[in-house]
Amino acid sequence: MSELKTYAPIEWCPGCGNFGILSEIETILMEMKEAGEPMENIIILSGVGNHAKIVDYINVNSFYTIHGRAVPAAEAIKLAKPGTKVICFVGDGDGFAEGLSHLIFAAKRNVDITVLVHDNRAYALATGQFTPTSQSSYIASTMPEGAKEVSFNPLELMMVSGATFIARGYPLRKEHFKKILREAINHKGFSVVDILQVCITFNNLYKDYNEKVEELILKDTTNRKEALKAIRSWDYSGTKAPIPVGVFYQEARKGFEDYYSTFNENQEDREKILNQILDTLI
Amino acid sequence: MSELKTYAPIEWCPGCGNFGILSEIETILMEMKEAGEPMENIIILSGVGNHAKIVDYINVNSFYTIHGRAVPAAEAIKLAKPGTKVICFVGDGDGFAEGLSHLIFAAKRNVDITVLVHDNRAYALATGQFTPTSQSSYIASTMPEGAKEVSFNPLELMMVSGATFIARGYPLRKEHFKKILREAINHKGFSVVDILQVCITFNNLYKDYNEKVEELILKDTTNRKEALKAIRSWDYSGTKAPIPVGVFYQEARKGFEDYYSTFNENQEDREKILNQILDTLI
Amino acid sequence: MNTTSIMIAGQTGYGIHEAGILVGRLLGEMGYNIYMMDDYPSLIRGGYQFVIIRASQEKIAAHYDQVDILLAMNQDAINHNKNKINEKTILIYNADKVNAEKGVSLSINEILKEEETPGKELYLMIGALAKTLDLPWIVIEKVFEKHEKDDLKIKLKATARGYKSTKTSEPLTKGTVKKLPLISGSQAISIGLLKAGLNALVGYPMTPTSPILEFMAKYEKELGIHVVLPESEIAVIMMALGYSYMGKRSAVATSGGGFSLMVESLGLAAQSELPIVIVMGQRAGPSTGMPTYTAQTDLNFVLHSSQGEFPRLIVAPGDAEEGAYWSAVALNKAWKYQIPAFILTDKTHCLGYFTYDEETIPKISKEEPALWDGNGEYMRYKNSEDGISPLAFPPLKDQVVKATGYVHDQFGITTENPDIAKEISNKRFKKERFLAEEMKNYETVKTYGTGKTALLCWGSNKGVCLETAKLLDLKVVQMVMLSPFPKEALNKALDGVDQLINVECNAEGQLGILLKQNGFRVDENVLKYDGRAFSVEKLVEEVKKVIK
Amino acid sequence: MNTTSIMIAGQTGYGIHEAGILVGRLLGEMGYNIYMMDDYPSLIRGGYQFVIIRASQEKIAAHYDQVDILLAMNQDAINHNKNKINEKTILIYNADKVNAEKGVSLSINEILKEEETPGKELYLMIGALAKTLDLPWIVIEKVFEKHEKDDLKIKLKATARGYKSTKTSEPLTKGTVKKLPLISGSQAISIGLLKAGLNALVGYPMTPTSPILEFMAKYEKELGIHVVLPESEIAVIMMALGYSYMGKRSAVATSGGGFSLMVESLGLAAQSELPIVIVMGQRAGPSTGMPTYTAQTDLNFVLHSSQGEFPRLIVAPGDAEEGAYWSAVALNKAWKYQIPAFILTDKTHCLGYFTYDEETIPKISKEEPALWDGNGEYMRYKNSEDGISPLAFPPLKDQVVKATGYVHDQFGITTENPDIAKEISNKRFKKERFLAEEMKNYETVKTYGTGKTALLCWGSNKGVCLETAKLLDLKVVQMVMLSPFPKEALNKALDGVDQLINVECNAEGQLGILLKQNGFRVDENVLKYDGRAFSVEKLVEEVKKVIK
Ligand SMILES: Cc1ncc(C[n+]2csc(CCOP(=O)(O)OP(=O)(O)O)c2C)c(N)n1
Ligand SMILES: Cc1ncc(C[n+]2csc(CCOP(=O)(O)OP(=O)(O)O)c2C)c(N)n1
Ligand code: SF4
Ligand code: SF4
Ligand SMILES: [Mg+2]
Ligand SMILES: [Mg+2]
Repeated sequence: MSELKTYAPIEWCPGCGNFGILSEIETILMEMKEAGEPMENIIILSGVGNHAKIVDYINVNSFYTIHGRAVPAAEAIKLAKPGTKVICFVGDGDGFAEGLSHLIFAAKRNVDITVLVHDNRAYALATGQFTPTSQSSYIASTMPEGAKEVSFNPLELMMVSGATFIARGYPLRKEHFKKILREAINHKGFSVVDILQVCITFNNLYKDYNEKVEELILKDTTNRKEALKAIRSWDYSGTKAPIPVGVFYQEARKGFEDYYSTFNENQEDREKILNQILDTLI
Repeated sequence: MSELKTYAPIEWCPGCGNFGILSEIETILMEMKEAGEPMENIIILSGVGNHAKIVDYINVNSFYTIHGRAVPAAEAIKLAKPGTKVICFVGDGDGFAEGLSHLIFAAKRNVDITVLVHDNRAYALATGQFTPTSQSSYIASTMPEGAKEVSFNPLELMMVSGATFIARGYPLRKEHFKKILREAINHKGFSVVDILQVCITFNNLYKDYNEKVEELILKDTTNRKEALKAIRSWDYSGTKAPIPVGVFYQEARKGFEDYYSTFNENQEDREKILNQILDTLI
Repeated sequence: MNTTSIMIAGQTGYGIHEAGILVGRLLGEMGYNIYMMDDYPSLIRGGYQFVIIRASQEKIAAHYDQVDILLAMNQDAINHNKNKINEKTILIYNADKVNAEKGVSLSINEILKEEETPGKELYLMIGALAKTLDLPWIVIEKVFEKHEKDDLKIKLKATARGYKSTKTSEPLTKGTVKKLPLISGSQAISIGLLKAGLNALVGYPMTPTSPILEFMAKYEKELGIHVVLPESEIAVIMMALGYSYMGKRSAVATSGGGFSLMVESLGLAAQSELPIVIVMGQRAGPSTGMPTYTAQTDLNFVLHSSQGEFPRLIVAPGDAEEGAYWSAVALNKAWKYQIPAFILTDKTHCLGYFTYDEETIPKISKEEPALWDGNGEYMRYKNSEDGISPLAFPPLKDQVVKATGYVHDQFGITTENPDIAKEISNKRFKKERFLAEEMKNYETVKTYGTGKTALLCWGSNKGVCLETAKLLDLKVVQMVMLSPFPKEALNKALDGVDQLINVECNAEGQLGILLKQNGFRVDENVLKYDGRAFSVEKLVEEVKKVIK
Repeated sequence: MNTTSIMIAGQTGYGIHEAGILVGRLLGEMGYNIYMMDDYPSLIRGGYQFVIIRASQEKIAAHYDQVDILLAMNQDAINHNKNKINEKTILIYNADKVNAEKGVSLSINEILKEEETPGKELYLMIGALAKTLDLPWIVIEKVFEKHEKDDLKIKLKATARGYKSTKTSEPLTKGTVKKLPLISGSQAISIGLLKAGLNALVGYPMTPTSPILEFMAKYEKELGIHVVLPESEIAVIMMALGYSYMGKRSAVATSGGGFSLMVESLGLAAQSELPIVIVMGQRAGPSTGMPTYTAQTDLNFVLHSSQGEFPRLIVAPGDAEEGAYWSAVALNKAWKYQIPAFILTDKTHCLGYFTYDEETIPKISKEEPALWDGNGEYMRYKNSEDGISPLAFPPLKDQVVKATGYVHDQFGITTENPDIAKEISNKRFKKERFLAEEMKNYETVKTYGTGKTALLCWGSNKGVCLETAKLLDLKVVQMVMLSPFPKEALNKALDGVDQLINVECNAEGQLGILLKQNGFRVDENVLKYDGRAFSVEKLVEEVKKVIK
């Protein structure tokens, strides 16, 4: 796996859930490589947050953007070169707060990219404020009495926005998690995985997850109703219910990139057409 | 009604669906006034677009903000003075594209404001580009072959975001529409009405609506499932199905403003507390 | 007559703009240079709008308040124009809606009913206009056959009726200007970008640059480009950067409000060294202000937007040819230096129409930036003499391309090392110096005429300054490039100038301040900040007040 | 000894910051003025961090590179500091992780196990430090009892062990500075805003201003204010404007990236004349840059952000007292003039800790703006002599308050009338002139010392310039207000100055450029742009190079 590592020192806290994500991604990329996928076809992106550092650690093409804005850049990258595999690593603050609308529109367009949400339910790199998915009992230095609003369920949002692959994963269920990632990346269309990435420093939910996480078995992942039901069976504000992990939904639908035609980079053609256009304006 | 009118000349195209909204709002405000609600308790806001001009035409407190951003200003206005009635007029470009995330978060917080979407399914003031709710067959000068993406259903989005009052209205069903508006404004919590406001210049859907609009009768508007089913029964991309108008969903839930305490504007108190705080820092 | 200035005025939303262009084409066909300005409110139908179409044997890009002929579609057209009409102005008016004492009166409703040409009010008026000017009917037919294909017969019928029922009073002599396209500033910018190899245009609709979106969208397929209209201006610029990262030349088109939303990503472009072209169409602010009116208030804003320090190229074209030429330069240099480049335009320029003569400008073509030579390991941010790291784009066999908004090492990995941080800032300004050096080969500061008194201008004020200067026998100094500041060129341009009169459409005199910062001095400011462009008369009047 | 400079260095995320503050409090208790700086990377745990705590009888706000005592928690603490240690530096180190030849060696793991005080590494070290400095045990007890209540016994035990096992080598004499709070720049700003009547603080977390959110949130209920953390910085500023519209004094706290997102709404504040205070904490850009490192690169950005032209107040405090005082001034004037006001600070100031003596500044209080007299019909934008329209807020019995981002008439209805457009721009600049006039009563430009050579500075460079100037016998000119530009005050301050040396933490010399624009001249620039603040030694060295 080492050839996929860069020389960047890893800056996560010992025990951080991000390590698990990094290592599974490396494994999957290596598998892809062995299966003949040229590594230069992989492009990864991130916003800003602890999660985002991951792009520094993987030695493939990357664009380390700004807080909340990886997704639209990823969309254009896909449009620019439909043959690439585009993977966005986003945070819950980054993707569900600052950049939420981009996520919704990418889903609506069904652009063929994969968004992996390191959902640690805290603004970790910003030292632990609550995010849209923090549990109700979460206390932050900026919210000494807890948040003044309840969380939302991002996967429900993704569902109604038009995402065509929706999953939740828990890195500690290593094999299961890896399988989800693999499917998400292979899915043609917009895929999103909400990853229960534990931030041990600000919101250590290992215990909670280890108790409640259950691998989901859905017979038919193309059934919207069933998918929604499963997605809704656990809510982020902090119900006692089991937390389903697995693929909730999958669908085939025309992608954004399918609407676009290929570039014509021949400047002579260009010149000719422009002159024709100018002629029409005389 | 005239006392609610300002001297601003109305700048909508003859036949524009915005007239119907304006006149029903005026009627409702007059009713409220007659019922003893002081008009100074009403605060209306808008973004930028043809819809937004409405704030110039109604002689009550108003804040004419910028494209897509009325909602967060409205939230703070409510926090600043919970006794007021705060109504936002937003457009579909304004509210569903540029400002979508604000709408979702206002719903999540269940802040007690009313958002009325003049959903003409076009960026009208910007001369007719497609919006997230334009039908698939819509052609704009910037999209000579139609949009390269499908529409989403904004009411589904509002549902999963946590809105506690969700409705759709058609101004040509005058009494029915007025009733919806009245209920939306009276609702305690975040209410949103998607108004089928016809833009006769860029997207004249009168015929379509007149054929398809059906007044919805839901026995129990607190039933999420039923509500979602009804909301989904028609989709904005352009199904042949009937278009249900009416109240889809209603729920009582703690509002954002309920988490905040009242201001203490006594500067002597302030001084004292600050000195105490400073003492702790010695 | 061998010049004319025609106003068409009436209600917004009923074809005045298009009628103006049509008149422009007719006059173009007569062998004239054309300029058209469009003054309209921010609403779709109703309200008061007017266009002024001027024809001249000279190149023009400005309007006069006083018009020779007024086509008045309604009473507003008269009421708003008391000061624009003189004894010599010929009035052609819609008798159904206008009370007038003299002029060509057309009972439009009645006539259109008679002719069975409903809705063709403006054609009737144009017919009357054509006859007033004594345009040969064949000219009308020729232009209509090319540009008015839909409903051609009906249109010609209505036009013919106006033509027949009018007498020639201001015959326009046939001119000698060759047949040229009549295009808007927006179209000129689009053409320039396309000639320099644009691959993708990303935008969110906004006056005054939406016409760029429209133009590009119209020919998207044909040209093999991408036109993308995402959910917000933030998405717009991030998408544009996504394209750049992949080696696809991208541009965005917007105005102040939309650009405001792009400011954070502009900084990302700078730190990650992703080329980006921003067409920034100024309009009257602050905030929404007067969205369909003009301004030159955002020079300082584009010079300094986003946190941190980085160079940017800013060019401000003054007419159609400059629009095309300098937009191409902007795109080429953005890629060569991997920096943000601005085409700083405004409503007057974007929505004005000009006779476009591509032969008057140097040939525009796509310039290739420094590309990686393929040796060894690719380093996206490799140090070099001139600060420019050779470019390569994914997918690149066995290589990795890492772009980032953090301070980074040469490979593109985050670092917080103070020496690298300093070095990376130096790299940015090194590129600026090389760019400034290269730009010495371009006419970044133009001068026209001679004399000890000069008008200083930028952007859309070029045209009005040129005409004013001619009338008052002054020199004109036009700054086409505003950043990097072309010190040397300006110095040369100001040689022999005793009094420098700065003409701007803003309240602060922003260019004047920029000059001061760079060790120059303007002597007088002639400023206008009411949303309207200077007319020649107005500028003459104001300049006369301050001239030594 | 009657001064000392102590460094604590080791791994990020394990209490070094808090330990620094505790040491500061101990030294404060000894009768000293304190300054602490914190240098840490953008990560939560791991990496290398250090704080420097200085104690002096003078007021200080700068650090020296050379420290008297180094508390080394790991080997990095030695490796990174070869140039910060001299023969006289006393080393106190964690023998488990550090290889050192001399100094106080503590086998931390072993000792903590013995004492049964797990995790109290830093207390052990602080005990050793205290003894090295000969701090009386009672001082430690007193400070701990107040500030270290949790686990007090354990902490004291660990500290006592360090204390006991060390010998005094640098006894610190008891100082005479009265007991004062030790607060951060962020806290000072918060206090100033609160004293001037702040009602609502809206923010989205971002270094270096998040501590303002934390401070306000901590005392939200007690103070009767609102603290709101919405979904993005766009929502942040729009909420703040919502509060303002209702007459509630609001402020936002952010840094360049977040402020970039507020730029559009800033223009709305200007056009609608809604007061807003923006605490803008600069850090190293462009873009994400080095998020936990300092810069003064955003002066131009805040001066010119947003389309259109409008005045803004910009103040840049240099220490804690100025932080409090000028933040209050900013809030008061934002309301009096209904304009945006910036507190332009930076990481050095926001996250630095200072001894705070409120008695050295004029009394801060809430000033009431001009309020509507209640006569007749309320007009939100009523014309007036000074451009200020009296304020009123909804709900206002039988009255209507209309705010807008469009050009508007006095009542607040949209208009596109050119005369009103011009008038409204004049109104804005009229307010600026009156503000500038009023600010002449404030010490907007401060001078310290005398001499023909002066250091020019702004913001957090105040402290280091003062110490440098003292050493080199120079004058210091500090610009506290940057906009409106205090011409007159600066003129006076520069009286008798022959050589003006501009000291800034940026690459362009932005203040120098601003001076030039305003007809002043700096002779030399001493610039630093590697994310680190000047140390006294470094600045002395640099200034010596350019001094005449
Ligand atoms: C526009 C902007 N606002 C705020 C920040 C500050 N910021 C940096 S990281 C971060 C939190 C990130 O939280 P999340 O996305 O959940 O990532 P995590 O650190 O938890 O992985 C914030 C708010 C920023 N960099 N840019
Ligand atoms: C930030 C920003 N981007 C773009 C615009 C330009 N703009 C003005 S109105 C408008 C369209 C509004 O469409 P919608 O919200 O649907 O309102 P409608 O006119 O249809 O009522 C746009 C894009 C703007 N004012 N501000
Ligand atoms: S703060 Fe949390 S998310 Fe960030 S590196 Fe540490 S454990 Fe991981
Ligand atoms: S353009 Fe459409 S929405 Fe706008 S005023 Fe006209 S009809 Fe109404
Ligand atoms: Mg997070
Ligand atoms: Mg619309």
